Amino acid sequence: MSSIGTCAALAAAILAFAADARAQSWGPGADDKAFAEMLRTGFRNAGPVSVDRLVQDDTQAFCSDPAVANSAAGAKRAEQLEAANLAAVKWPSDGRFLGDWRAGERIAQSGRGLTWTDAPNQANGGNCYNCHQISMAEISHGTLGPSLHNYAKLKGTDEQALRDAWAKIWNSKSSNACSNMPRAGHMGILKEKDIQDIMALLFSPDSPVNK
Amino acid sequence: MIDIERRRALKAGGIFAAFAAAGLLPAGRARAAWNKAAFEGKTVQEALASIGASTTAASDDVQIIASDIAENGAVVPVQVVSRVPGTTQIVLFVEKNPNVLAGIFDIGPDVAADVTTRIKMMQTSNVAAVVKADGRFLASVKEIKVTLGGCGG
Amino acid sequence: MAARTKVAVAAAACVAIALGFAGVAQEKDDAAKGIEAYRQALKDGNPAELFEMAGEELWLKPAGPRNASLEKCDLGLGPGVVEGAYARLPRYFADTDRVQDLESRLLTCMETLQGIDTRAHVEARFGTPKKDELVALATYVAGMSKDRPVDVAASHPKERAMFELGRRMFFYQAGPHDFSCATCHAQEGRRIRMQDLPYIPAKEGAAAGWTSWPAYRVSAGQMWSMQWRINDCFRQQRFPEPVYASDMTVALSMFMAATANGSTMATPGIKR
Amino acid sequence: MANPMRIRAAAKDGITEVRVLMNHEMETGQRRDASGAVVPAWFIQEVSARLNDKDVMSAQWGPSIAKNPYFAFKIKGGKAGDTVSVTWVDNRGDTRTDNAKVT
Repeated sequence: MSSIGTCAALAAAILAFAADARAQSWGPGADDKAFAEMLRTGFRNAGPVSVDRLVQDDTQAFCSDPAVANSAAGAKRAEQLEAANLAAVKWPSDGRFLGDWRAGERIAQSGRGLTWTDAPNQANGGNCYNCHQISMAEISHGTLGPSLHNYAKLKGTDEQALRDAWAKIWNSKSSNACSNMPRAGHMGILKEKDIQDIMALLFSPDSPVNK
Repeated sequence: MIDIERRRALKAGGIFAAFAAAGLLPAGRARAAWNKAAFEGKTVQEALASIGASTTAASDDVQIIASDIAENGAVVPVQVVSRVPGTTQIVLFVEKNPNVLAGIFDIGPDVAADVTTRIKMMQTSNVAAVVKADGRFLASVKEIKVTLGGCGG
Repeated sequence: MAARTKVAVAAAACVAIALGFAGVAQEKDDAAKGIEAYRQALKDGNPAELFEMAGEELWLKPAGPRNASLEKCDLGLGPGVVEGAYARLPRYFADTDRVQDLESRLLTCMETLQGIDTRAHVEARFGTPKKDELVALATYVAGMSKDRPVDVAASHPKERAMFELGRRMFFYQAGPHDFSCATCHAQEGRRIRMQDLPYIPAKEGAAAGWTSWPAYRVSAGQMWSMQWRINDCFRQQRFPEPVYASDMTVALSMFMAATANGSTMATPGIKR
Repeated sequence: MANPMRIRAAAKDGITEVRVLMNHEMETGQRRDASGAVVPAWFIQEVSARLNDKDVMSAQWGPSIAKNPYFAFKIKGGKAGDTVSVTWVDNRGDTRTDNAKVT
């Protein structure tokens, strides 16, 4: 890969994003040109991870300036982005929302995959326990996201509840443009089967989540 | 600050030879060599047998001071205090480690029966302290939970 | 005889296990308290001291083509002044016309005083000998600012620009997980697994982060500098790898240091 | 050659509290490196301490003692100006002795 080509593409992408956003909250010295140059000199390719990852999509660009994202104009833009992300959700190809909750628990525990030190064939984890309480048996859980304990008891298990949860896991930005949660399906972090397994962890009556 | 000559002597002749030569080890108190059999013990009873402990009795006078939870199993602070009169040895075990014996501390007349160190724990496990006093072996056990770390784990 | 031993130890073990299973509702508070006790126990006897000693030795040892030590290195308070220097970094340096953090400045001194081509130091992975040298040096220098107030006002225009760039970087989302620094560090009172996450946009949280690095990481038995801390945050963010001592890393440090201005240095720290 | 220890020794009310940090990998022999090869065991096996050349403490360690070991103990007696010295020997036969003045 040509690093010059990558850098040029990167700078162009960043400037394109800048043209799209208004009312930036950055002070003198942090204009788009200076920032793009800082990014260009600030990162390098490592292992399987290239600097191409710095290029943002529309959602990432919008959510990278909280002053814009939280403005009145931002609210309208957020709705558009949510609609676009929702439209991009892929529903289960076999029509089954629920897989194996035990496999789901393993995926929820794992925080591996996609870093520059991970082997390219490393199975990606869901990172779920990093932010959520899930099974009460795991005391080492994060609190960045809400507790998912008793998920099915609280949300029900009807078609709508299943579709909502699927959409949230596949593409969290489908309901909240600047959610802190990764878009597990949309970005290719997890496969369809992985998400079915995590869905089972949340919804299965046998799952420790509902005990 | 460091006695270079002594260190050379140690490297050349082995520690016991050097101290014996320098008159640092009291006569007749040359320590037993590293107890290989005990450190290779896979179970607490194997390791205990290797240090000559035939029976142990639980005792409140042996105290393990450690947090109930270790944020990381790689470093778990543990203090053992014995109030048993005549304590001559404190032995520390981690039940679920591949080799259960962590350390043997000889308590001479010039030190308190109070030692602190940091151990590795592969997983949540019981930690046992066994104290030798007047030929008896007294024990205390504490469970320490080991939690998984953040991010990639 | 082994059998009798087994019974006694097993009996004691059962008591401990029974106690360990006390009420699930208690579990969460107990976990937090247990972790706090664990952290307290670690503070007495921080292996970081071993790295401070190693760093001081490196500082005093003649090295490089010029066979010079780093004793005349100007960390911002004049040549050779180490005490208190870290509490006033990052800062603008006229001789390089750059805003520099400690590690970037150490590279400058290695180049100018010792005649060392530091490109290999920049390229080297963390945990390899060349980076170990820089981390030890940083630990030594940072330790000499322990208990001093952070004094980073970012008043020079280039320092101000660095602060703004750092603030913008802090919120920059990218990669397959859509993560930015802010994803984890812009909500108050949250944690990842059991690790508390400092809320960096405000003074208290910025101080919790900024003033406790370099720190000894017990998980790997490694000493980490702030550059290493930032490097590994980006690794976990699924970003490409930061360039060591680049303006991007200095900008983030400036954002943290200036936000933490007035708080007290607790270097070197000890962490899980 | 092995790196120095950090020894602190403080006398109070007739007891000298000694805290030692040692520079050592304490490799268990159970770990594998990135290429999958077992990293050989390498750990401190014996530790001893003296107060003014009088042998006061000894210990035997296994690889379950944490990397860069910390060891604290209390000597009966001792006063400011006395010398505490600590020696370790590892399973490769490498050894290190360092001294500290009691404060």
